[in-house]
Amino acid sequence: MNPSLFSPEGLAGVIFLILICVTMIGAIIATCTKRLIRSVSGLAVCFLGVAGLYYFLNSPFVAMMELLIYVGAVCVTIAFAIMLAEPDEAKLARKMSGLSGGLAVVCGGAVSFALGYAAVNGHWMAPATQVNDGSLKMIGASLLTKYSMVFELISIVLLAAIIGSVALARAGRRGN
Amino acid sequence: MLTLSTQLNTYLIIGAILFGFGIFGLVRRPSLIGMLIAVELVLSGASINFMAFNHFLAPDPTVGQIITLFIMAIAAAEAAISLSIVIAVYRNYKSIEVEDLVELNG
Amino acid sequence: MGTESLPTIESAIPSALLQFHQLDQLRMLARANSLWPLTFGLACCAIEMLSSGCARFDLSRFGAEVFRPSPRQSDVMIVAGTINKKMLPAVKILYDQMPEPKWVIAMGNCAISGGPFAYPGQYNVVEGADTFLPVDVYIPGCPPRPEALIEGLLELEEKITGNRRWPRVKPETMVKG
Amino acid sequence: MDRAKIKRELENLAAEGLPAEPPQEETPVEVQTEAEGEDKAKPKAKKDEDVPRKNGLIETEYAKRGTHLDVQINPDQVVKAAEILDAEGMTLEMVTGVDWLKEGQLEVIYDYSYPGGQLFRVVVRARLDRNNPDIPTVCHLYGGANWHERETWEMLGINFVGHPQLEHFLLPEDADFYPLRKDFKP
Amino acid sequence: MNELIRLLSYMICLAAFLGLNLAYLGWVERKGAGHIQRRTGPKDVGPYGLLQPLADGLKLMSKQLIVPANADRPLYMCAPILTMVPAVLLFVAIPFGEHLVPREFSFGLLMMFAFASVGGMSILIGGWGSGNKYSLIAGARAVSQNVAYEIPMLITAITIVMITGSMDLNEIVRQQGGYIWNWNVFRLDKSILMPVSFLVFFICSLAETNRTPFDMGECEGELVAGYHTEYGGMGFGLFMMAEYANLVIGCSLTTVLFLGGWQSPIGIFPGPHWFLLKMYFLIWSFVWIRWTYPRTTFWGLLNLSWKYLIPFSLVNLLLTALFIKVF
Amino acid sequence: MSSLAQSQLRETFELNIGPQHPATHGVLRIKVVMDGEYIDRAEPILGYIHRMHEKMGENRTWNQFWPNMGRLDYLSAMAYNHCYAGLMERAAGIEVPERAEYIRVITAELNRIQSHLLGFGAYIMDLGGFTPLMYAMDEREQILDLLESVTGSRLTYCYFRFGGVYNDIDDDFITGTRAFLKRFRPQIPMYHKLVTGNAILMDRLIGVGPISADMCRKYGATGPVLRGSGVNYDIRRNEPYSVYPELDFDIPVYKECDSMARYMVRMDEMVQSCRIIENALNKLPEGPVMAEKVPKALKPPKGDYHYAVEAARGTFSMRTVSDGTNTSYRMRLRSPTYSNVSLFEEASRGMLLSDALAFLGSLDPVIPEMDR
Amino acid sequence: MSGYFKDIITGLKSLAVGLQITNKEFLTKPITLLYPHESVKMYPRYRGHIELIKDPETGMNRCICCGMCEKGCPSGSITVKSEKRPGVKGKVLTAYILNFTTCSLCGQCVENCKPEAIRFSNEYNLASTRREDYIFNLLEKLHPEGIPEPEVDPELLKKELEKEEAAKKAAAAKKEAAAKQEAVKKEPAKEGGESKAEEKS
Repeated sequence: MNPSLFSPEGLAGVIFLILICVTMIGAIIATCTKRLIRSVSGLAVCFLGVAGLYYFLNSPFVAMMELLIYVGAVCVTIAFAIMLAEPDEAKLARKMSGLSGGLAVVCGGAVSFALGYAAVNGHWMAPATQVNDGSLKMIGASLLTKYSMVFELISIVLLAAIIGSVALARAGRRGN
Repeated sequence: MLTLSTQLNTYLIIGAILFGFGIFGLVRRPSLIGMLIAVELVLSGASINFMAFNHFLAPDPTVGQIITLFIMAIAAAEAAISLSIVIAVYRNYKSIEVEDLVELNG
Repeated sequence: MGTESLPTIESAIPSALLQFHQLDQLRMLARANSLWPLTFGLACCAIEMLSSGCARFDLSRFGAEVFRPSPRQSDVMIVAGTINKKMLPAVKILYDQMPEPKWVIAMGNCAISGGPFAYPGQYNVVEGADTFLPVDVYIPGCPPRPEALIEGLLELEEKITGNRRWPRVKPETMVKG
Repeated sequence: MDRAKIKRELENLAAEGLPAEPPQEETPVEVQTEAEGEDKAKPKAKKDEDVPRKNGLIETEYAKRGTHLDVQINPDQVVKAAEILDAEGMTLEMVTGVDWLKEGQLEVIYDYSYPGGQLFRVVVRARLDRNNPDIPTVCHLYGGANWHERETWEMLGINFVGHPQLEHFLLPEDADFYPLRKDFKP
Repeated sequence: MNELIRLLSYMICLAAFLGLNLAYLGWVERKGAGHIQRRTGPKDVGPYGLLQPLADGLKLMSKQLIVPANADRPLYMCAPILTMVPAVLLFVAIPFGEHLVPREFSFGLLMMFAFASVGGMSILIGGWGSGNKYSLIAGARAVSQNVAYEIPMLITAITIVMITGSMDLNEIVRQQGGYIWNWNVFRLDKSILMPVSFLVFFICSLAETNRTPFDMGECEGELVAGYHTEYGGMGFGLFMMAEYANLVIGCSLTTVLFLGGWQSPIGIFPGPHWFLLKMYFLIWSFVWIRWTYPRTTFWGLLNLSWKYLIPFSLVNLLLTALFIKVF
Repeated sequence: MSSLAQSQLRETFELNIGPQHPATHGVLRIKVVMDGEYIDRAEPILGYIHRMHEKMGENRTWNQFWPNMGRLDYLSAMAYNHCYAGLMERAAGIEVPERAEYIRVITAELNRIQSHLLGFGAYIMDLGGFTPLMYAMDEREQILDLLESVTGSRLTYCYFRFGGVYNDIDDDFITGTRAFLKRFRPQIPMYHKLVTGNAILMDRLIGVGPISADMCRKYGATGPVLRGSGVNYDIRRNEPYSVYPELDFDIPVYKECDSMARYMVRMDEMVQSCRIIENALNKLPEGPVMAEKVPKALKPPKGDYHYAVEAARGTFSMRTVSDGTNTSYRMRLRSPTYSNVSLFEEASRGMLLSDALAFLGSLDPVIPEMDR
Repeated sequence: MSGYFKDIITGLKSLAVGLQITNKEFLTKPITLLYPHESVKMYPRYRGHIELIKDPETGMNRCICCGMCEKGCPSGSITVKSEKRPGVKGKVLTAYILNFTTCSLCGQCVENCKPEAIRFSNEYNLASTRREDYIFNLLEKLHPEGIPEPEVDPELLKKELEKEEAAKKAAAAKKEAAAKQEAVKKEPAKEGGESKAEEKS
């Protein structure tokens, strides 16, 4: 059952484990550090891991998009936000009271436990009938036919976001 | 251990943990940007679930990917918007801490 | 520090195996041939320093043309010009910011001793960079010719590696004819 | 730029600044043309005694002294003089000071020149008491005076009243001496 | 197992290739700069100064490591490595020859862009981690420049994808086989703007690699030494090496997308030598440009992107779509 | 919006450029308060190379003050020599032989070309282009060779003396200078092709750092800065000294008031200097190069004296107060860059940082001359 | 719109011209002077640190120890040490110390030197790891193999000896005279007188 450590499958398994670790460590850094810039770095690391997971799920396109959008765009944007706003980190650290920390642990733990429980005990349906070949063709075809609505929605959302963010940033400037 | 990548549950649990971390951060972080980071974690936790189900169970292997892409677009848009909100808020209030923003109410 | 009581690595391992000395020499040779100066011009000599980086003299032949504006990336500080009391702390900070190993070249009379500006009763000039920095090479002149700066770098190489690879030049005067 | 007008106005200004006591032998206005340049020694012989120069205007010969008009006025009139010269389009080249230790005075010198086609230079001087060296600033008229005055303050300790930023400039911030004063000893 | 051995040998070869490139591109740059500027360049350290990179490398490695007092220590330490990793990783996907490609990815092109954006993030981290205002500003500038130029670059790449119908780099090269007019630069039958599009891509890759005239990230005139101001020793060395690695990758990508990769211009003897020839010519032109032009300003750079590059690349995209649909 | 929103709206941060910074040509320090990418206030802080020249004037005899003149503006030391020579000749009433004046003009103009060449190169280096500096320095080396063959130094000349020059020029120098002019003239169009016409450079310079003529007047700015603002003012013409009135040259004036105009004034001045040198070489008379009967220990009569010359960066003038002894009572040096840079604070308000540095470079400061 | 394209075309053209020029320069030979391997000769007027001139006839320096260089030097870099030797005309230079680290090469010393005993050397490539290396004793530099003794003129020596004798006699006479007044004057005054006499000789 278990492949040997040095077979390609085994190596893949090792890499998968590493990826899980990367994801988890990234998530921990992202949530537990005091300095925001570190948590963004953690977020980026976490996304690297998640992209690897996607790759294991045979969807390299989504993995690449994950890198391109999350690491290259979202994280950079957040980092910029931090740079521009420069929150007073020492003050923030002081404000994190034990109560809210405890509450946070309870909330997070409860949610992940519930989800995990559901995942493990869920009676999932039979395996997929159609195999994902990992190519872009299928995604492209279905994006433009079956799910064209989604495609349109994405473009509208992005357009709205662009206009909205420009307007917001402008509005702030007018305050001067 | 080495065959974990072929089991649905692994992915689901990872997704759940990420989601949990997201919620944890959301509650714990006092600042807007920190909450934004937590939200991104929540979203990626959800995405992993989608992708996992897509891979192992879905009859149509593209639906999960498309939804994940959709989430990415949403996340990007969200990041852009929140960046501009943060800038605007900071410009006007010199602070991005949630508690200090109560004035937004009135 | 108690080093005598403990056997050193060199003594513990047969010396034929670990030629630390040669390795060290190689390292020194590398350092001597890649002296990156700090872009740090103060006065007249800075122009000659600039000249020596330019086409006619070309410090790059010795791998020393990489003038780094940041002290963290440079190996040798060429103090080219007069240091005065207001500049003194800045020079000190710059020197402190440089990572080891680092060297200092005092270029020009002002950097060596305050030059023509050091007279009894003066109020503002620091009389020599070696009053507060460990200067390795002194290049006199007011300002020294670029050749002298090159000579200074070679001198520094000699100091680092222990031998001189380049010939010595004896000054000659042009005979008009 | 009207040379005659500037001369007239500066003359008036200098005359205003004269003390009320009756004028002495030497008239406040000495006019020297180029022909008279030879006997310049005569009025100078009087000045050789350590008597501070009286307020007044001297038309000097450019080829000998490098300036055309040399006017000494009271310290409180320098702004007025600057206004006159500013209105005529003159530029302030430098402000400097001289420490007359023996006479117990500090002198402030303003060098004006005309940046147009014509050659015209004016020196405005004002003598201050060494113990109380206050003089109004001309920064508001000439932005360039800012640095010059600041330097003069730093070097000679002349206090320019109304200067926006009388801080250390060339010397280190902890310097507590006026190096160009004649009694300065490091 | 064979696959593993193949990968391993590739990795070793790549490492050697990469190491030589990273070391000697610096030498090429200094020597080229020298000759352009009427001087000789490195000369006395080894024959023709060939040992200069070794001396520099050894020296940088033996320098003291200083972490500035107000730096964010972990970020400061991570950043150079993080910059280096994606740059090196990307070499896996570059087809040096028809069969000389470590791993053929069907998403090779996308992968290039994806990992390039990771590099941007690490510059930002380095700039921030140094705890120096200059580094911070320079890092922010470098990254926003990268993001701004990614747009026209991506659009232009999409044009190529439309023409070839593939994101596989090797496939893209394969389709440019035959004679020189089959190269994508000269594919006027697909879009008459193709040469312009090449120019746009070239300029973008100049900007993406942070080279003069677009070296906002390390403009000496304003920001001392840019985002690596506070880095000394090997930290700085890694940043420099990453710069050269990015240079090689940018030029390889341009070669693959526009200049027919390993295809020969005369239709015979295709092979890696052609690829290297084209790539090094592009690298040389980068060096040449660097020592010819002054630097633009940040706003001039954004202007160029928004006023010229993006419109051109968009028009090109539309034209290509039109041509493909019509013909 | 609450009242809180109205207060502290602008977000500024401070940047300390210098004293060791590549853009400031030495040890100028500029304390910049930035509002984002824009400059709120840029205050130059001087004094990092203050070398007490004025105090030394009071401590040294007139003759001993000579070396200081070479070290003020080390790039146009000849003009400074010229000013001091002229000042003391005016004070002591020394007649200078004509040949000496011609030699002074030739060397001073060579020095001016040299200074502008370095200024040009260093300016382009500020803007990120290294190669033009190397080309300019190559030409500059030719000039330095010529001047070195006459004066013995490369940079800090101490060549003029009261009443003449240290030693005569020879035929080698004259032929060398002619050869240099022949070689140098075609270089300027090459610079224009390589640099001035470059789209990137034009984008960086045109319209950057406008200074009006009135602002120049208020701040006492002179030299290429003033002439780049459309004012035709040059001491060589307006306040003729030496043998300039007998020579044939134009004063380049540009009306654009921006950095490009100042840059162009310098480039054109090099051409005009070539003209002056050629002209002076043609008119060079025979004769002695030192006035007779110059006393070794000079004691100019009491009084104060003023002399101004056109140095490469603008009007350099000296005012000395003599008390009849062999040292100066007060020596005041008015350096052109001091006034030129003093307008930086006002003019740079609201500029982008990169533009401000391009603007600062166009003022072509030499810091030791400012600090004195 | 036409302006837009014109901008692009002129801009690209200007960039191309620049590339052409640098390419041309790339292909021409570098002008670098390979300094330690080859070097230029200095101009005769080149100003290195000053040095004493060896008189070709006597093989000695020409310095008359007048101290004009010392006085004229703006930064006090020169110290001339001399002594009177028996049988030698004028003073004899024992040390000519130049502190080159404060020199500004202005040439006042060379100009002030009446007998033209000093000139500028051609040393342009000095560099050393020690600051003391630049405090030259020019006399030693002139005669690296050892400072030769100045020739003694026997006639002059004789005259001087006679003079000395005369002086001694005069001193003795004075002493006697002083001894007579010993009762009045005290010891120290005599000593002072003696030392004055010594200085004179």
